[in-house]
Amino acid sequence: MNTTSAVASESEPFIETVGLKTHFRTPRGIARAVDGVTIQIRRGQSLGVVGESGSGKTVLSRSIMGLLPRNGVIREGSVRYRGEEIGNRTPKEMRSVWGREMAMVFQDPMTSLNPVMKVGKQVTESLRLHLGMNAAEATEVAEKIFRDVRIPEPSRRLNQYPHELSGGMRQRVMIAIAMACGPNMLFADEPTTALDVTVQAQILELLSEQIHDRNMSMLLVTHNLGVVAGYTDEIAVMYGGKVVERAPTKVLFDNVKMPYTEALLQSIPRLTQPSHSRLAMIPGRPPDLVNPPTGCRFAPRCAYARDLCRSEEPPLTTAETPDHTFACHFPVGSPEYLERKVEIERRGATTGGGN
Amino acid sequence: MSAVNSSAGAETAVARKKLGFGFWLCIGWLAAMVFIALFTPLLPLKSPTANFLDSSQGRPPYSPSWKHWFGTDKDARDVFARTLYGARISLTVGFSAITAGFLVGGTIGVMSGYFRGWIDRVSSFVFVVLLSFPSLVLAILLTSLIERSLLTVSLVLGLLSIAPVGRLARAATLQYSEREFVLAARQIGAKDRHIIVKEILPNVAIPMSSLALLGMAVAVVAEGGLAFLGLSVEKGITWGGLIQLGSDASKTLEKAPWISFFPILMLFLTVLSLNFAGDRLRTFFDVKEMTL
Amino acid sequence: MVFTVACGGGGDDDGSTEPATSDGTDTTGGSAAPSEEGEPVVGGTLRVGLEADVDGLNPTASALAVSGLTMAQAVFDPLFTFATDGTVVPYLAESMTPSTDFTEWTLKLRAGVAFHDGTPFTVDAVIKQFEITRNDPLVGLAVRPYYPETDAVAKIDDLTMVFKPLEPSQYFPSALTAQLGYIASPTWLDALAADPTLEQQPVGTGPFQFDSRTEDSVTKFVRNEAWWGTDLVGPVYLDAIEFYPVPDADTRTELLLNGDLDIIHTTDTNQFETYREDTSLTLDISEDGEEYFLMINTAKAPFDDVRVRQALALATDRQGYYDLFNGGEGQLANQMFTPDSPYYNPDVTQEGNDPEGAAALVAEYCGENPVAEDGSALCTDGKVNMEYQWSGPSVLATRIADFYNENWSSLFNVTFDEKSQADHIQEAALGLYNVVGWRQFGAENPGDDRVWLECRNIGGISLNWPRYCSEERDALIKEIANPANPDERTGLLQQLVQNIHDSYAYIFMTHSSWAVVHTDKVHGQCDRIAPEGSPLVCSTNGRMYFHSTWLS
Amino acid sequence: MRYYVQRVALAILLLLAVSMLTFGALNVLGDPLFNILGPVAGDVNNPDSIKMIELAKSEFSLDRPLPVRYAIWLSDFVRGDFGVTFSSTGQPPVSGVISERLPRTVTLVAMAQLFAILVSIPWALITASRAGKISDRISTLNAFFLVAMPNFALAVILKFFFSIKLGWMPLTFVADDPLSSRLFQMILPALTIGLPVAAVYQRLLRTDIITTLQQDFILLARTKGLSRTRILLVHALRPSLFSFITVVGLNTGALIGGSIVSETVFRIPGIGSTLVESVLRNDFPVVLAIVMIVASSFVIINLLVDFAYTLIDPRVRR
Repeated sequence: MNTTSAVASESEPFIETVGLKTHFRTPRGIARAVDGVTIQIRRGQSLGVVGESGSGKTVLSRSIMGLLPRNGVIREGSVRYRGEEIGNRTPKEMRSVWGREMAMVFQDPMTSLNPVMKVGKQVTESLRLHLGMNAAEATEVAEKIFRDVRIPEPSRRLNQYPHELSGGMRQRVMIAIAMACGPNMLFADEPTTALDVTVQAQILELLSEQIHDRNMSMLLVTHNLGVVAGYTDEIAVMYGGKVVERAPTKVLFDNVKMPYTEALLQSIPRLTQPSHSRLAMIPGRPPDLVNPPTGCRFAPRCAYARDLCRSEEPPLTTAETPDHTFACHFPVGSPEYLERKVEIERRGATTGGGN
Repeated sequence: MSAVNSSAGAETAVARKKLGFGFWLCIGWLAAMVFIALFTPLLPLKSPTANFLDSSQGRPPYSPSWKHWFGTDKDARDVFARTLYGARISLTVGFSAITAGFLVGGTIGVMSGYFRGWIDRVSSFVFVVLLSFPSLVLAILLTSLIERSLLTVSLVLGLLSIAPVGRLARAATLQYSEREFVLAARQIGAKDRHIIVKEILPNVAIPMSSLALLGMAVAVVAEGGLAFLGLSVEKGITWGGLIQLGSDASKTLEKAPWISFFPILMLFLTVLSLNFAGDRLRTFFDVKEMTL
Repeated sequence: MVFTVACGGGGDDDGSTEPATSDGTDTTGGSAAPSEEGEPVVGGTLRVGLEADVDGLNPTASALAVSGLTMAQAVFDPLFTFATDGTVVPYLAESMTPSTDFTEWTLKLRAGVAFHDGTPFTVDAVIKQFEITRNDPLVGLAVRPYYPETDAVAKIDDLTMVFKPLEPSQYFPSALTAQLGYIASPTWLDALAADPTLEQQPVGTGPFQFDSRTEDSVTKFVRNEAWWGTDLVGPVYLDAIEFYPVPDADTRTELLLNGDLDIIHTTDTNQFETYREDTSLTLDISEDGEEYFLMINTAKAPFDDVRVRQALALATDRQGYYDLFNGGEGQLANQMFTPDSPYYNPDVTQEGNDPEGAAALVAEYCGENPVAEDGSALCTDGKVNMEYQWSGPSVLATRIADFYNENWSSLFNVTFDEKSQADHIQEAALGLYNVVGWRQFGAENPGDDRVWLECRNIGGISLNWPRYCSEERDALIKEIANPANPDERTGLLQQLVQNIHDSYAYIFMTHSSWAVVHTDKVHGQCDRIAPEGSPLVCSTNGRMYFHSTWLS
Repeated sequence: MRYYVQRVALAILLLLAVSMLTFGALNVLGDPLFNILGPVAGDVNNPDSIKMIELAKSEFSLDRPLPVRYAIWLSDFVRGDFGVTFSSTGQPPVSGVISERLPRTVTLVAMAQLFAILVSIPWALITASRAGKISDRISTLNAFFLVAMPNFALAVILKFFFSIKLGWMPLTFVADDPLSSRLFQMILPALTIGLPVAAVYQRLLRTDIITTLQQDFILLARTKGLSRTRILLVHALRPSLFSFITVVGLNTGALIGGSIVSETVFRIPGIGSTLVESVLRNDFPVVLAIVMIVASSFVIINLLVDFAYTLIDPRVRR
């Protein structure tokens, strides 16, 4: 595997989607939760998928992993894992992959851990299933993993129930569960939102450290650009079921193209700011996925939108900066953008100092 | 099918707001039963007590024939006539029992739910006491102490339904007495009686009424059970009694199953209809599961 | 079928004075001669299904019904018993000879007989038994005529004694063929006085002796190896007998067919066909044992008025009853005798099926707006208020009640009163009833039925259940018993029948039929003989005898 | 700990109330004298009877005020002395009858409960995992029929087909048979009681499992690559059992009610059938004893169920 991965990491992507579409049948009509998304993650690399709730990021991760129910769902496009098409596999076929190859860390450890099962068992059961260990071996390994994810006095914890652990501990347990069988692909779905700020950092540290040690690839889903900033190699910003901007993390932060991404950036809570200072919130609601607005889906909420935006959907264009693509008619820095920006600032001044 | 499925609390949001064909079928059957119960004496039926001995046929019981559609029992009495007459007591008891239960239990429940305090504590305890007898046992205990007339048996079964109904009414009332419109009414100093009658009752009545049918089913079955044990209305013709008469000796059951099976069929269809219709109503009004 | 227990309840349960009866049908209905059955085999346990359990097996106090008598007959021996020809022959007694005027009877006991507990069987045992029995409130009533308070008996020697009955009666021996004739061990009777629970563990002289007993479940007797009868009437073949009380006739039949029981008795005529169909079963019916009738309390309003009693009789559809509940078995009864009896009175027929007549009488009675002592009205809207009592719970009894209600409801407001058997009998004895279903009469010696009829048996507790007293009747009874005029007896009995009928205290329904049914494993039921050799009956109104029984 | 104490206290309070109710009912509405003397009690014109009546009154302290009698009776009752009842042989102790028949009823009810649980759990698991599919809907319909079939009718039907027509099951219960065959004879009676209850259990458990299956931790379990069956049995079942257990407890009452009917139909001499007979015979002492035993065991069972709760749901442990 190492040889292949060595190759893989350089050349072709470890996991990729091409024009992936996931649509739900609802009483109101078809909801385009994921609408033609193409992404790649190379071996050992991590991709942050960022967007407001309802942008389709969670659905994206789940449909890549093939966790979505079959009935009531329309899937198109392909999902390739190590060059193999897995998009059309049945859950039964996926079982060998789940846990062994791919694992997922969920948002809320309280509801995601079985409340009436000792956490130890929740870790060992997949060990015994996939690696055919006996109880003793499995417990041993579990204990080791607990140590890895820095759970103090692991042997005792193993015999505790989720409700006996703190939120952070639970999340560590969940990571332990995910890591148990040494998967190569980790999906982390808002792994820190349910935790309080102090713990968030620790967990993220832990995650990135783990994938680095184990040379895993990760898809980190979050609504908070700040979270991905330090911990992912690449970022894909999603809006209305589409990827609207995509770039290596550093590049993106230095050189935002999409006004939406810019807005997200402004909504990051910064430790430098006094906590009470209001964040710049994006006005308006995320788009209706059943009948989305024509043209650019962000246009209705975009301060820089013009008639073109509302009539014509912007193509995915490549920026001058490396590996940087975005979908916007009048990206940040373009003359139209600047012109509008001046107007906004002037209006802000007249109305008395803005915020 | 959709009716059945949603009636089982299955999760199709679509079927929820329709009562469905099954519901109306049941209502139809129940209507027929009520009609029979009301007008049996006027119907062109054989006497339910006369002995139709027929030496040409040998000894009764006679099997179903053109003359006796449901056959006759050991005493050559017409099972068809008796079965229809049976609907009378069974339904009357069922109906009056649940009515009594709803009047008394409902009132107590609403009171304790609205006023709380000692009324609530006392009544709740009484309910618990009543519920700590298995209902059939309590029914037997009470019927053993009284002249078993139509009225008394109904009352006994009514008493049984007080506790469960009361608890429900209380719970429902609790919900509403905290709602804005009630609080508001209190703010402006409306009289309690006024609030209960104008604000609470209308809201509590709907879910409760949807449970009346289920309650009646329980009462009908209970009456049947008592009758089967010979503890229902004395000298009365009831389904339970008929079934018992046809099944007390396995020889009778073997030679003349019709004596007990026709009443069983009627009873079953009636209870089924009550349950089904009641359940549909409940899902229709979206009322929580209850145990009567 | 609890019903049998119920009315049997009435008739039988005061079995204390119920003498054995029998007639040809016993032997004809009985099983064949031993030769056909092959050689008797010793051993085996016989499982007997009885219609009821007994309170106790104490001849001096227990109310022995058919079931009780059947059990008692196994542990005790009666002083006398009936031969198939109807004559009374000595059994445990050696002989009993009357004085010429029948005022004294000299009883000779069999020598060398001992009770199960070793106590020798002597005159003292007999005397003790009669003393104790006389003091019993109920059974005592039956003994007193034969065993007055004072100077009742004279002891000659250990095996000879003289009885001095209240009045001359030729029927004394036949009165000693059942409960009064079962002699219990005096030692046991003494112990009994101290500890009543011993009632459950009888000690007699019989072919079997008590082994174990669980009330309402099973009673077990084992062979009495030292039985006096072995060399006189033949050995006891069975190792043991187990008596199972099974009140429900259908269940009893089922158990017999499943082979869980070997022999049962029943009065449920509906079952007779089933038995006949099954070739592996042997059926033995006593056709004219007791009569089944409705019994009326003449001492209690409204039935203290003869018109009301007549009305009830007229309102009753006897034929309908017969068709429904006898269905071809047995026959309708007009009186206490069957037509083939020499004492049958052809002029006496039981009225019935006359609603108009009944209506007229009721109208007349209620016209007078009668009231009870407590002031309550005896009629309500033109109908007489009455109570019909039976012993239950029993489905058949309830069906019968429904039937009567259907007959009577146009003229009577009938209240149903279902009582347990024990209460049923007690209330009858205490006169706390209006109308009950009952079974009784049909004594082999009609004179023995006198206890039900005489004025002197009316009191707080009565054996004259209807509490109907008539000097004329008492006189007749005396005459019948009087040995002086044997040839007038038939005439006198026919007059008695007339007198009973005119009292309207009984509405005769049917001559009830008792059946004893056993599987083809059971033999020798009818191979019984008396010590002096005369053949004995196979069964008596459902009472069974087992000393000659053997299992193949 | 406090929780346990409170629950026990409530239970005791409950038992007291129940006993007062029963005792009061039977002594105020019934005639205790009759239960001791039988008809003699009503025979007030007869000196002998009057003597007996006086005797009985003092012997059984019927002349004392009701509360005193209640106290006496209660203290006897807790010591297992259920008083005496009238019978023509005298006054046999009620406890005799009870001790002979109670075990049968207990066996029967336990058997029925066992059937109900054993049937309902797999039934619920299967239907829940196929929720909405045809098989599920059909079984729901069946459950509906079962619930609508009164147990006395069901008893008759089962008896007709399995005992009479097919002859698979024995018709009668023989108290003196060896245990094994007695248990066999109890199968049909137990099914009579258990099946409708099983349907109730299934309906409830099915809904709860469906809810559980929508939980996040089930999704997590799936991402572990566990098989459908393992997820159902190991992850979904236990968390769904809470309300199930309560209902199982509450239904013991229904089961006891059922046993009354079933014992009567299949002629099993248990306390259920005895209760009915005693009622028909106005044998109040026996009725009183049985009702009290049933009610108290019902209360106690529910108490135990509450405690069992704490065992299976770690979250409510104290």
